[in-house]
Amino acid sequence: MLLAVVRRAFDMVFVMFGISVIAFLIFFATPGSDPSARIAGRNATPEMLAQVRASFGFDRPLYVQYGRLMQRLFIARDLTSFVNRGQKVVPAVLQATPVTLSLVFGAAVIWLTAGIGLGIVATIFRGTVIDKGLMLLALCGVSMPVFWFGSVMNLITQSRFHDTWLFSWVPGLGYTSFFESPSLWFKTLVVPWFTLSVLFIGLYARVLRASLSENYQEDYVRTARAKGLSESRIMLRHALRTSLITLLSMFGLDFGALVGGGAILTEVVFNLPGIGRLTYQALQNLDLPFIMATVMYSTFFVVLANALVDVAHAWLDPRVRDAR
Amino acid sequence: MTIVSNTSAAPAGKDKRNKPKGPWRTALSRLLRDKLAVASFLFLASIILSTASATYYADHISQTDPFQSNLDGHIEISGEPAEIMAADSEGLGLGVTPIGPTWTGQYLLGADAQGRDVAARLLYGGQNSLIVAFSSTALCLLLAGVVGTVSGFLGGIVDTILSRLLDIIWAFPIYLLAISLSIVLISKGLQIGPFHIPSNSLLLPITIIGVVYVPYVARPIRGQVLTLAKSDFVLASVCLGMPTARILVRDILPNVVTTLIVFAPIMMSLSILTESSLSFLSIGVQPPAASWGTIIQDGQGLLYTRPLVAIAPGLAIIITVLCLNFLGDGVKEAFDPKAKLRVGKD
Amino acid sequence: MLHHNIFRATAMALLLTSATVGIARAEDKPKIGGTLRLAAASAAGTIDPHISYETGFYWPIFYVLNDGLVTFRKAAGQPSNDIVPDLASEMPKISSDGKTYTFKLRKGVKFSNGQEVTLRDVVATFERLFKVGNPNSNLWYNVIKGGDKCVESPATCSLAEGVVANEADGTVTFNLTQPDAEFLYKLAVPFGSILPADTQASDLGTTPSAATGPYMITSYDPQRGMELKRNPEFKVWNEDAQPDGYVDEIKYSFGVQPADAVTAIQNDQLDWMWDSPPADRLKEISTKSAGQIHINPSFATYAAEMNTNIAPFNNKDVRQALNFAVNRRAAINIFGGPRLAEANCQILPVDFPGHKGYCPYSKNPGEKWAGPDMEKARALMERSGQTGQKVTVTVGDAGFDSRIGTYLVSVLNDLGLHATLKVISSNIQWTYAQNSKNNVQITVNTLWQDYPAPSTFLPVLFSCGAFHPGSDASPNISGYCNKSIDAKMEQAMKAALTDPAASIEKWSAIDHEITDDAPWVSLYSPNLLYFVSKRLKNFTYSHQARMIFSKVWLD
Amino acid sequence: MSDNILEIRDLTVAFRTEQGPVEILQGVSFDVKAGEIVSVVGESGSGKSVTSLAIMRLITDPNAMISGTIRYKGRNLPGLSAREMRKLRGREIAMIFQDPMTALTPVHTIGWQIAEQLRIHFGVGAKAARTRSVELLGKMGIPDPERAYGCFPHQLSGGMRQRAMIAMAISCDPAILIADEPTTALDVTVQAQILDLLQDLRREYGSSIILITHDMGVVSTIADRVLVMYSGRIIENGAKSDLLDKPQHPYTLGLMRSIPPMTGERPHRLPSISGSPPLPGNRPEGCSFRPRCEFSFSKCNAAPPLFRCNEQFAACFLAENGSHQWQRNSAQERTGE
Amino acid sequence: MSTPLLRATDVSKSFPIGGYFQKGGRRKVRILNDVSLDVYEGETLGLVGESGSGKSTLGRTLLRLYDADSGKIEFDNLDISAKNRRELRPLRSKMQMIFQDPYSSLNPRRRIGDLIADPIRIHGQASERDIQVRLRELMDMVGLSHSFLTRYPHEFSGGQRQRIGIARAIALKPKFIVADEAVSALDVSVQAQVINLLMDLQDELGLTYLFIAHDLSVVRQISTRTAVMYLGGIVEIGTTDDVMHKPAHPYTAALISSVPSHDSTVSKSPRIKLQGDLPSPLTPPSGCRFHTRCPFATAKCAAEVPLPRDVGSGRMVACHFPIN
Repeated sequence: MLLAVVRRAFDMVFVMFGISVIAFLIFFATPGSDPSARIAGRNATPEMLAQVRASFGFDRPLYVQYGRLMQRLFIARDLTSFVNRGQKVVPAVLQATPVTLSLVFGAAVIWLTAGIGLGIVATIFRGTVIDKGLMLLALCGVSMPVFWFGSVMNLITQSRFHDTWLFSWVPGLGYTSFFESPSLWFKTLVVPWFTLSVLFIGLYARVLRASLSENYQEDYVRTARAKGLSESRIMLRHALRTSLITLLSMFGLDFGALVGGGAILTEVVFNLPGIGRLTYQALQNLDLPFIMATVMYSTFFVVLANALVDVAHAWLDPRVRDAR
Repeated sequence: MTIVSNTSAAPAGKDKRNKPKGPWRTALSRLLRDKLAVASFLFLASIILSTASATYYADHISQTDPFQSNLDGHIEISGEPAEIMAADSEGLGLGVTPIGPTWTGQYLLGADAQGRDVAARLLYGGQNSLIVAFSSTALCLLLAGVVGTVSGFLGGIVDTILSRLLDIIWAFPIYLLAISLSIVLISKGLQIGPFHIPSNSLLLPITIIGVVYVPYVARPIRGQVLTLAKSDFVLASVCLGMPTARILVRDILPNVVTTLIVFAPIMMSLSILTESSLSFLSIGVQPPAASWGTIIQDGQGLLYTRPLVAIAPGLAIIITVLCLNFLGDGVKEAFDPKAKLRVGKD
Repeated sequence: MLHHNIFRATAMALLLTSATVGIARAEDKPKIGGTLRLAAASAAGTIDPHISYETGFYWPIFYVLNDGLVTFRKAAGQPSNDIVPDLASEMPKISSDGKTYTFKLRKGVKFSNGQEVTLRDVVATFERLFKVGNPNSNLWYNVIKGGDKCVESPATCSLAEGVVANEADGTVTFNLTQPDAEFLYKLAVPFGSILPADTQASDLGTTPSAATGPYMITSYDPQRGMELKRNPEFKVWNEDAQPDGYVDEIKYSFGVQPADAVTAIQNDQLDWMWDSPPADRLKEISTKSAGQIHINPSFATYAAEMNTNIAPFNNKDVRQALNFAVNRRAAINIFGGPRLAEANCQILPVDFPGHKGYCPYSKNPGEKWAGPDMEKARALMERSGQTGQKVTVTVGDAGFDSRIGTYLVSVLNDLGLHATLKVISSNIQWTYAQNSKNNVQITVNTLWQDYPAPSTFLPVLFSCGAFHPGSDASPNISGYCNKSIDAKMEQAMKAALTDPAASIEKWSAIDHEITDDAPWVSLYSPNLLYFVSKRLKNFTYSHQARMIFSKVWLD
Repeated sequence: MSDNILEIRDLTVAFRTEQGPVEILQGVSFDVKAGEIVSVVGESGSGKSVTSLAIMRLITDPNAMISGTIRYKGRNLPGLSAREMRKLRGREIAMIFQDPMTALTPVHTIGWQIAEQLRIHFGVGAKAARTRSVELLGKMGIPDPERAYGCFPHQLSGGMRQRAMIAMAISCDPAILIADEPTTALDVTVQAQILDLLQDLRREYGSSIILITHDMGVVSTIADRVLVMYSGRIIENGAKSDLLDKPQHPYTLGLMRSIPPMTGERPHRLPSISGSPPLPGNRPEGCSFRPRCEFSFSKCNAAPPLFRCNEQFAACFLAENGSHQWQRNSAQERTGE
Repeated sequence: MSTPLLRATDVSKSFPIGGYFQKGGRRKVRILNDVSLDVYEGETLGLVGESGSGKSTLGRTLLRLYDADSGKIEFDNLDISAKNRRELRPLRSKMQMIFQDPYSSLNPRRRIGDLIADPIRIHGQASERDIQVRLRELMDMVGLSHSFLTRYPHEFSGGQRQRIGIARAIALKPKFIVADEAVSALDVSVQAQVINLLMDLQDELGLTYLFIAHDLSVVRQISTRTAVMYLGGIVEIGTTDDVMHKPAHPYTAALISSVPSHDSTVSKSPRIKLQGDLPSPLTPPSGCRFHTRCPFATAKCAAEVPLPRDVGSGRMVACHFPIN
């Protein structure tokens, strides 16, 4: 067991290391990315640039720079931005986390509820018009570019119908902390939640529908029927119980990716200062310390989610539990 | 109950009029029986055809160059001259509004902020969106097919290295990777050996999108090849003394190709969405070339006055992706009903 | 010197000098208190007043935080260009050779940390400018004796000879190596802010400095926002230099996109936005919320810089052809329409000191631009023999730049060149375009004043010395080098010491001469459009401090 | 009323396909007496499993068309409401399946699954259900039933799983137990144990058992009566000893002779039936065994009804006169070969 | 007796569980445990045992489809245990295999004609015209119509496919064929046909079979000698009549007595009941591997591994207390 944990940890570190190297190299391959000019300020003389370069170590070999960066990010934890000088990277990332968590958590609640609900309803009515209609809707959700849908939602709720009773409650874009005003927090997030969850509702409903229909072909469902169980019990305790394992693994990975900044487009469109937008800004600013921090952060969540999903999978699915 | 499926395995010789059908033809005929898939395919074909007619449309119907700014032009609408970019006269007289939908041949869907015909651009943009989607899918499937097959078939250290590499790319959030690569490559262009891809070339988004999705396809392919390599019929080939290369070509690749075919429509829909996202962030298709994503981005600045500029390309994307997904479902059912594919990712 | 504002392209057009469209009604009574809510799309880095070169963005904030010995008058319109004494109790005594400036320090002024402002702080402030690597320390402040040495070894900087404090009579004397007609401007901008002597000798970054003005920063997070509260130690000493503020608190949110900020102001959720409203919303707000709009001139030129060292723009005919071909009205339309900018063919912004209307690149050449002349342009192209050349237009991705770029590509293609557009991140565009290694052929930028003198435009952007090949810091993007013009600029600088009026004349001539050489395609001078909430009153626009935050009150 | 607990008459199951309806079962009729073990044998595709599913009304395919009557204790099952049928399933008629690995829900413990059935039908509390389940598991010869109660299906061996499955099936003391190929997935040594168990159960509980299998060995071990199915029909029906000793249908005979003997002399060649069984959509006219039958004659162009032959029934015109003279002839032919 | 066509000496084979990076590392399961076996030219050696006893693995290892961990395999007086894939290729024409599952062992994407002709083409034995003639010959031999050559596997029934598999196996005129559960997936009536076919082909072509099956009656019918496997080892080997009628190993006896007879006229010998299930090969019992289930086991059985010993007429038994 301990060995397994160590191996898993090694895996995580390895992947994170690989990604940090890739991100680092991508950054240094960018022209105009020499941060000296920005650190020195505008209109600095070439001499001043050279001075900055030396003092920040940009004239050192890449691996030394990489080492220093990682040391400051993970060990000293005092890495500061190249663009917003003096801003420590770690607290900034930590500050963005609750925003992303708020967004993703709310959206997750919606998409799990709606996705599972739609999946079940479609399975119950499989082959009928209801099933087909729901699946068409789900597919529409999957087919929509999230940024476009977000813009349209903004257009509707902020402008076109903002003056009507329907959307007059929608506050301006941005984010209000839950602790500042829970009601405002909720109101600002409703539209982003909905937008983000639409894709996943479609996705989950489809996956669940497919998985449930497959389960209904399984022998054990036949056994359950032969036992005299009611259809709802067969659905909930037997078919769904098995499908949920698949769905939860999927959910874990999606949730991890989103918490890690995967909701970048939603955050940009709705102007939520979360990890995704932080990353996007860092990339736009070519702010290496921030890029490294956010990339490491996202990767950490993706890798962690992978690990957790494995554990959860084992916990939920006794077959997997014993296979190890 | 699946008792009926027995009938599909009708033994030979009983059915006289049916010529022996290969698995490809069987799958194809199964696909052709899927009405929704066929309809989607036809719809897609009509989208492709109409985007292919972009030049004709621009030359003969809209009669504007959709790539030239037209900031001080005029057209005639029912005899009356109308400015394409009309400075506003109400209030303080701030702002300039492009001409709206005219519902005539010219500026059917109105003009964008550069005074260009949106309808014509939509068609040209569609060309690029589809070219990017198609090419990046082809690239992705090719790379993934090669990597997955090599990794799964050779095994050992090659497999270890390749799958680790895939693991790393896979754990790199897809949009982050695509955006990072785009920002870098858009400013510099890409140098692969003697070939230089300039930064405004369509090849850049194609390469980027093609590469970032490789793990999504290569991993299942690798798994499949691993299973195939242990399958009875490969074992039979080994037992018959078939050379390794022949086993690869005859026994493994056809199955890999099937999987790739099943992946193709889904990857295309993913590519379209990814391309539009990158273009939306101005790091996909570069102006003056257009794609549906860049038109949405252009329209973003006109969302409040001319929402159609942003909404129309969005609808084009949805319809196309929807068709691709329907087609994908059909292809999956026809070629490999057991395949477990995941569509879409934020 | 001037500053290129890379973060935001601002929609602006000139009406009347300091004309306020929103009419402040006379019956409005000043109100004290409340929180002024500001917003911007993003922050702009350090808030160290000795380092931050955000002339448009952070300097207006610094003006209500800190004081120099002198400052610009906090007033609307033309008077805002005047220098008034601030921490100095009166204007300095200047020696006849123009090399020594003696200031008497005002007594009893306290920093927000409770310490009194002393002569020691003044000396330390100027040493600190070198220690922290002020971006202009080697251009502006090295005129102070000992300054050059400080530039070489900032860590051990001492201005013992240059800035001499006399504790006995409470004066401080600046000894210069040569006369400098613009020295007081250099002390009046936020770089000259007097900070406590014990302020750390490195970039403060996100830590606020001690303040002398009516407000002080209480928190700053570039990802989220900035908060200003009243400085408890502040008492008015000179209404002209540093008036007291009306509002109790200023809350600046970062990360609010312009379109969203417009909505928020309409919905009374914000009072003021830094970015200009997107062109898309102009019509809407100009009809619905006309009373909330203030349009003011800005001293800036929006121009496309051409690289005069590589083809095809190393050919003057091509450069002129483009100048003739570009429809400035079209560019202004992209920008938001004729009321937000004034067409301009020359380097100096409209109404800036030294600006004399001059437009050779027009249908009917004269003082003002009257329309493009495609025939002339084509003829010039024909003559140049450069038809078919490849041109890449490199622009940043923010604001209007990429749209203007798209338009330029159209024009270049019209002229028979083979143009493509390259959009790069706005955050690197300024340095990227400067570095001659990147072979940028043509790019667009908005170029802003630092203080109201032509020298902040012409020498910095067109002197041979401002071109550093292969360096990210080479503001002469055109790579333009003309020895005779260099000499003329030197003369104009000198003349400013003795005969300001003659100097201005000389600058005008230089301006026109460079315009004839066409290293740029100047497009227009933008106006600044401010969209404010209904409750924001007493909007006061200074050319230097923009909207004066301490002057506004909330209804 | 007879002592038949189950009477099936003219059970026909067809599926709508693109090629038109395909009949999987063509008028199957048989009876099951109380406490009797009836074995249904046949090769794959003969319709034996469909028969059992049809009795349980477990054919859920919307394309299925089912007709005929199935009378359980006088009640016609196809006429019952879904709710009534549900009450019957598991409680009155229980079923066990071929592969206990896939037939048990993988994510629940087997104990939970047994208890579930008890709780559903008897409404007993969790504790009582548990006690009873453990007891049942013990009765099935599972060592350490307490531990087995908490095991997931995959944690048990095939034999143990099948025992658990049986425990579940008999938990409500059903009147009829339908066992669909209960030993096919098991090794011979385990198969023997399971067959023993089934016999014990019948003795102890007196349930009727319908045993579906393709293995004549299994049939001969435990069946009282045997039904032979071929291509959707019952072609022979009789007491085990009669039927195995004197098969009346050429197919039954051929089937038995195809099995290599475990004792006695090894035949040089196994007598075999040529060809393969027809698929439901492709049956020949008349007797569906006709193309493979060495005795076919002109009459076989019509479908034969079940002819009575002593206590046996056979759907073959050779059995029309109640004689099986043909058999002896053919046997002589073969030995003379 | 003549020299064996195939001789295996002390062959062992284990399989790793999990990959290099998976939890638990590379644990190994020993499936074959020092198996020695001779197969003589022209005979059919039946190999019986329960599932999991390792009989299929043995068959595949003997054909070098798996690499043995240790031990020696000689074929036709040639040591093939150290040869690599390429070196084995020419030998392949002499040794062939018939697979259990006629559905999975034929590549569904190839025509029957190609499937059968491929080996001939590869081994360069004939011109294309000869190949066509040979194909027809082979189809005749296995009793299939020539018209089937252009068809695909999915169009055939199980029995027909198995015939195709046989045709492919004999296409190269091999000496030795491993038939791995070749008839167990078939229905009884078809099974008899295939058994007859195999026997006919043996007579006709002088083939040697290693006939692997779990069905004892089938083995009895076809084999001249029979070997019984239990948990990775051969416990008894001898002529079929000896093994079937006078089993010496308690396991053999139990196995045979468990077979239900369909012939009710034959009085059955009392059954030897076995306790429990086959132990897991991951944790094999000590000593005699059968001792945990053996009704006659003593302390010695748990302690000592019984070595195979000759009990007369070439019969080997690995038991401390064989039944007389």
